[in-house]
Amino acid sequence: MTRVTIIAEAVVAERIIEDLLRLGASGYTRTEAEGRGSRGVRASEWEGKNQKIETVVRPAVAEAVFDHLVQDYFEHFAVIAYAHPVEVVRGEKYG
Amino acid sequence: MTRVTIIAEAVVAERIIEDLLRLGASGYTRTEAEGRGSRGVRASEWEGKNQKIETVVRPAVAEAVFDHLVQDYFEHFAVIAYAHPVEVVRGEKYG
Amino acid sequence: MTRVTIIAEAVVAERIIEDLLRLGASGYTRTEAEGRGSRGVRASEWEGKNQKIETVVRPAVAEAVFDHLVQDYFEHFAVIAYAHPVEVVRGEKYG
Amino acid sequence: MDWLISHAAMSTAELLRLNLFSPVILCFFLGVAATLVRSDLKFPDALYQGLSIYLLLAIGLKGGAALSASAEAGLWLVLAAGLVLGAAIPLWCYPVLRWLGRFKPEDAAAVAAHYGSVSVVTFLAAIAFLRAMNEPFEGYLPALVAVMEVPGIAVALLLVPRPAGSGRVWGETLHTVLAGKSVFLLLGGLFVGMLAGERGMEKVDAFFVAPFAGVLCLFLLEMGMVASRRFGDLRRAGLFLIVFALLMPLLNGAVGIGLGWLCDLSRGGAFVLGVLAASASYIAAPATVRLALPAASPAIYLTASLGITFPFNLTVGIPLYFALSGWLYGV
Amino acid sequence: MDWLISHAAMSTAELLRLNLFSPVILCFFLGVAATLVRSDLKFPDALYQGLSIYLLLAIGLKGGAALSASAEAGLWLVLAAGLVLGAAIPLWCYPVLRWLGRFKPEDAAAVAAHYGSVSVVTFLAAIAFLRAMNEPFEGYLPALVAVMEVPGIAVALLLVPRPAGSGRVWGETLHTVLAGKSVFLLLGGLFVGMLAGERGMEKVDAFFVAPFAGVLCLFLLEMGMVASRRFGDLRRAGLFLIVFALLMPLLNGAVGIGLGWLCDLSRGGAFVLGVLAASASYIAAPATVRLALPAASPAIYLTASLGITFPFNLTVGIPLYFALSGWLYGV
Amino acid sequence: MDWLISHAAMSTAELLRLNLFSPVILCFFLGVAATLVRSDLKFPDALYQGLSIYLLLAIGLKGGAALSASAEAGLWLVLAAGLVLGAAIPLWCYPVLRWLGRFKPEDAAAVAAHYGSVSVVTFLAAIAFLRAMNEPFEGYLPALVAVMEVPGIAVALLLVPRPAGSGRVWGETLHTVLAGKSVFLLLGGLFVGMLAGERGMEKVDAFFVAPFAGVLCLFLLEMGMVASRRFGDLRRAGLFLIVFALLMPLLNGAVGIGLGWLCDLSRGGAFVLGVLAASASYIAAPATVRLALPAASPAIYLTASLGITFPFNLTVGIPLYFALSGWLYGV
Ligand SMILES: Nc1ncnc2c1ncn2[C@@H]1O[C@H](COP(=O)(O)O)[C@@H](O)[C@H]1O
Ligand SMILES: Nc1ncnc2c1ncn2[C@@H]1O[C@H](COP(=O)(O)O)[C@@H](O)[C@H]1O
Ligand SMILES: Nc1ncnc2c1ncn2[C@@H]1O[C@H](COP(=O)(O)O)[C@@H](O)[C@H]1O
Ligand code: NA
Ligand code: NA
Ligand code: NA
Repeated sequence: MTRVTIIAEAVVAERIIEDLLRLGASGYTRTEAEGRGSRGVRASEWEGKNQKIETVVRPAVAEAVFDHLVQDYFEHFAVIAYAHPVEVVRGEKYG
Repeated sequence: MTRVTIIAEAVVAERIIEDLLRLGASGYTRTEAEGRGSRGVRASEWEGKNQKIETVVRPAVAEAVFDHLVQDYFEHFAVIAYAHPVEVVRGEKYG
Repeated sequence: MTRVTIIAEAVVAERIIEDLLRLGASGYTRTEAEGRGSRGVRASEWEGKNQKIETVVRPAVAEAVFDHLVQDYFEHFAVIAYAHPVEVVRGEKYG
Repeated sequence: MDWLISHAAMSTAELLRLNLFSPVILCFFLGVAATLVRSDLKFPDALYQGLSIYLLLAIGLKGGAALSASAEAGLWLVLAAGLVLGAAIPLWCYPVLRWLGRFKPEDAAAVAAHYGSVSVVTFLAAIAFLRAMNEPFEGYLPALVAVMEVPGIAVALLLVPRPAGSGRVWGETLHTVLAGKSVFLLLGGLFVGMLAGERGMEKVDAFFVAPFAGVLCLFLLEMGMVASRRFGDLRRAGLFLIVFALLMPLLNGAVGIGLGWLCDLSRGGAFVLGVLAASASYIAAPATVRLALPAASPAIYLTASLGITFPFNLTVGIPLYFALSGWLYGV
Repeated sequence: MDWLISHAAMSTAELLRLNLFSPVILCFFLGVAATLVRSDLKFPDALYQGLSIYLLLAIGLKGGAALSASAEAGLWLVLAAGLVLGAAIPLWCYPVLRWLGRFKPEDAAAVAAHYGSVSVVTFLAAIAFLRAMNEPFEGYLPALVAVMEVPGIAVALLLVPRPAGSGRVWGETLHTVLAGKSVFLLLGGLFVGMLAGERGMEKVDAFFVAPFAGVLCLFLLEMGMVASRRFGDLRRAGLFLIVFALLMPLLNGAVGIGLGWLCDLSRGGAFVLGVLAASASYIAAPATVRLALPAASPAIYLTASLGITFPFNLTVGIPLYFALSGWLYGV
Repeated sequence: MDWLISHAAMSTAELLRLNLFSPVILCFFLGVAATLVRSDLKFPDALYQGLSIYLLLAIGLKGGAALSASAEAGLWLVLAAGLVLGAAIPLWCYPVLRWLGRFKPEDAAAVAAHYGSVSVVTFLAAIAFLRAMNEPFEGYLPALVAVMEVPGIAVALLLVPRPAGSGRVWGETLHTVLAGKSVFLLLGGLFVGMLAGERGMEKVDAFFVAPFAGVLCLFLLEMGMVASRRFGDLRRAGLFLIVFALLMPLLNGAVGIGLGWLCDLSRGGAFVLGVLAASASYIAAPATVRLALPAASPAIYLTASLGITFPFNLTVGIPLYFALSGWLYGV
């Protein structure tokens, strides 16, 4: 399985999560984070912190997620993403 | 060394941490998280968020942790776990 | 690219982040965490929780970060660090 | 319409109206509405925690100050009665659920545990109701909450064969008796209030007494959101559970009021004992039951206690139990 | 110097002084100072959330209680006027920004959306100002905020060609009308206050009314920190944007006061309509605009609304609009 | 027993009793009890932050309003005296620790830094005590806290050979003088209170003045939990550290009271200067020392300041210093 980590400004986090589930993720885990990057665009500080979204998915789904992020979010929003393989307990449930 | 990540509903987090240390982990780090999975059982929302527990351990300990989770928690509680190898600074301290 | 994770007591977190950026990281993401380790020194509980700092960098930068942590922080402060390779979306921006 | 004086003569319908249109209950409805219109209103966890710490401590302090002013006889009798009542309630809840409702043992015991324990927020609302009615009550009632929180849970857990690892749970349950934060703040507040005395507490009344009803409004706004998130499970709950969650409080409430009367409590006191008996826990019980009976379904016990009984008691139950106590005390 | 009575005769300079030296505005400056000296003072997010929930609910409750006491005619006319005004403001803001200011369409629409919507905190400060002046106003004004929050945003978004995926945004925008937390708490508070009545609200006045001005101080301390973090962008903002953010509120404020006068509002009411028209949103609008017009630069619209117009209205605008309303009403 | 009037004639034992049974101190004990019974009671971080912001700002505002009412001569003299005293305390603490206690240089300097600085919460408790005694004091005392927070830390750090990278620490320490949040809120509150004046502050008294003592109770409940978590380290601390942490406050307190008397402070003012001198920092000092002297053991300096001196001052020290000041002022 592949673990994908996405860090996104709060305003698009809900939307990215919906997209993830649509693209085949069986679940996700989200934590609040704070950070700095190279672009620094952000709608408003008190709209909320960055969200760090993690999802464990099949490699094919990870590919699809990456493609989708590049296409829909990378241009205008503060979003980064990275992935690496993980071994999961009872992998069958991540379908 | 192996980094094990466990995401568990709040009610069992303390217990899982105790188990980790007993099975040979030298430490752990815990953050609050929110998430959705395939089962969705949870005692109560205001009992607290999910806990994301991370521990860096020897591969053998990781195995033991995985086995223990499957046996004691997977049936009734909202718990997932995954692992991957990491390179640590001064690995000797994780005994 | 390499993802480096650093867990540090609150009092040195700002300082470590400055160091990271100076050593060549293009950004970082930080979350609040709580934990236990083998040393357990900490200035004060209400100075704040541990900070978990994550940065995605070139492998050479990761090396430099590791060296720097060992030299400046490991002796007196509660700090651990580990790293592993990740695949990133549009790696070019982490220069 | 001088209801402060003439309430003795109020009909149940008038009491009901008075309760439903109090700011506290209206705020609860507002919280329900927030969920229904899917508002993005959300109480941060720290606010929820802060409000509960305040409410529990304040009610304890107030009770303690009242106690310091007048030594109240009968205290121990009433506490014992409360303890026995809490422990006894699961003894009739379990069989009803198990054989009439055909629930599996774990689920029956889990629900019984919730009804044996008490709801602190329902208690706070009952106290606010008594104050609005200018009806006096015993100062030590917060201690009653502390005493009644745990026995019902313990007895209910004894009703099912103990699963593996339950020794650990028993230790934890016992520890909850002494150290759980709601019990701790209520009892701690009582002690502080008693030691400081009415004179000492005057200095802090502007914080702990005057704003109390308003803070309770804010808290019930949040509780309205929490409770109504359970409404979605109502359809799946089945008719039996709904009927149980509406009728069992009435039975337990009547028993509590009667017992209070036997113990020579004031009318207000008997009413509060009734409310406590009628109420179902949704804080201590779910956490304990989740660990002790992991095979029981949270959807069942939370829907019953939080989704049905809690709103029922808050809106209809409280004026009903008050009317009942009036009838028993002949006012 | 009995200003409580003689304020009718106050000069604009006196009003300005009175506003600048009120604790509420001084706390705002203190927040600005915290940023300037790089203090480590920081409001935890939960505190900020808790304070806003309190302020919004409190102002709604107070308005509702006032409404219940006196049925106010003209309510619907005023709400309609507010809605139309909010929707109209972008129609003159957009061309000014687009052709005078030479902003690209997305940026012009984004800024126009902010000025079409309203700032709740500016509204709260205006109410606190009226209370300090002992100037009466209509009880339903919180409803006006609710009505004016969204139309301006919607109209401004219509002014640019719709980007892909905007259908989703429209649904979200519509939902914001009904369920956004500021609108929800203001309207919800109004309903609760009306149903509970003045009598019912008395019990919770010690929490929702007496401490209101003090809580607002604390909140403005935080707002001072937030607004001043935008000051760094001022240099890059360009002169045109700065002039726009100072003059447009004056125009919109005057139009609002005039409209209030036409609708037969009291002087205080017309002043509040003016303040709302003059104010620029920095909560609802940025979130919506960020999603609907991702190509617009947050640095532009937030600098204008939060870094310039908000502090301007708070310090200079409020006394100015009050003086203007006095002049129009001939006091 | 009309203690409000007759306190001048109170014995030290009576003062002690009065302090120990005040709600504020009882709540501190309740917090200690929470740790001892291992209650799951926990203050969310945001609540702790919110309460400190409130307390610091409120005490500053109140002081500022008092100052605006009466220009107080001697202000600068007293501030200078406080500054010098804070800077001097480490000069005798360090040798005692280093040569009598045989601590290593870093640990001796670290502890000295804590006793040279001040504890804001102890100051707040002293003010609450004066108010309960109806004893007047100078309005500008909050400024004294601000002035005394940093010099002692700076001097103590100079006593050990500077480690590498300490230049950075010095810059940070200096910045703390101006911008640390406790100093900032106290001084900021003073300014706001002075500019708004007593008249202006009246509007916000219901929030910043009336509930003050109650909020302090809540805060000390948390402080009781925090301090008692250090009790576990007491056994390892060694007898010398315990004796030091009990006697040094007495010495410093006496010096402070005497200095206040020389500066012509009121009795209440001299008492407060004594309390500040006697108190040991556990917020500014630990954070600075951790960075500047990483080789010093937090277990030593936190146990002394937070585990021993803080509870000692709060319970026994405050009435003692008050009695001492009464003796010196001949009342
Ligand atoms: N595929 C996944 N990726 C990341 N986190 C997950 C995934 N599935 C479940 N989780 C997390 O594990 C918790 C329990 O999952 P479950 O037991 O499937 O309901 C969820 O609340 C999520 O936080
Ligand atoms: N084996 C481990 N796995 C995960 N986190 C750890 C581990 N050891 C230490 N930590 C984290 O690092 C912090 C400092 O550890 P230490 O310096 O060993 O006390 C702890 O508070 C934990 O948050
Ligand atoms: N190299 C990096 N390592 C870790 N997190 C990063 C990195 N670059 C950016 N981020 C995170 O992604 C967010 C958006 O980055 P950016 O779009 O570059 O401003 C930042 O606020 C950080 O939380
Ligand atoms: Na019950
Ligand atoms: Na506007
Ligand atoms: Na000192």
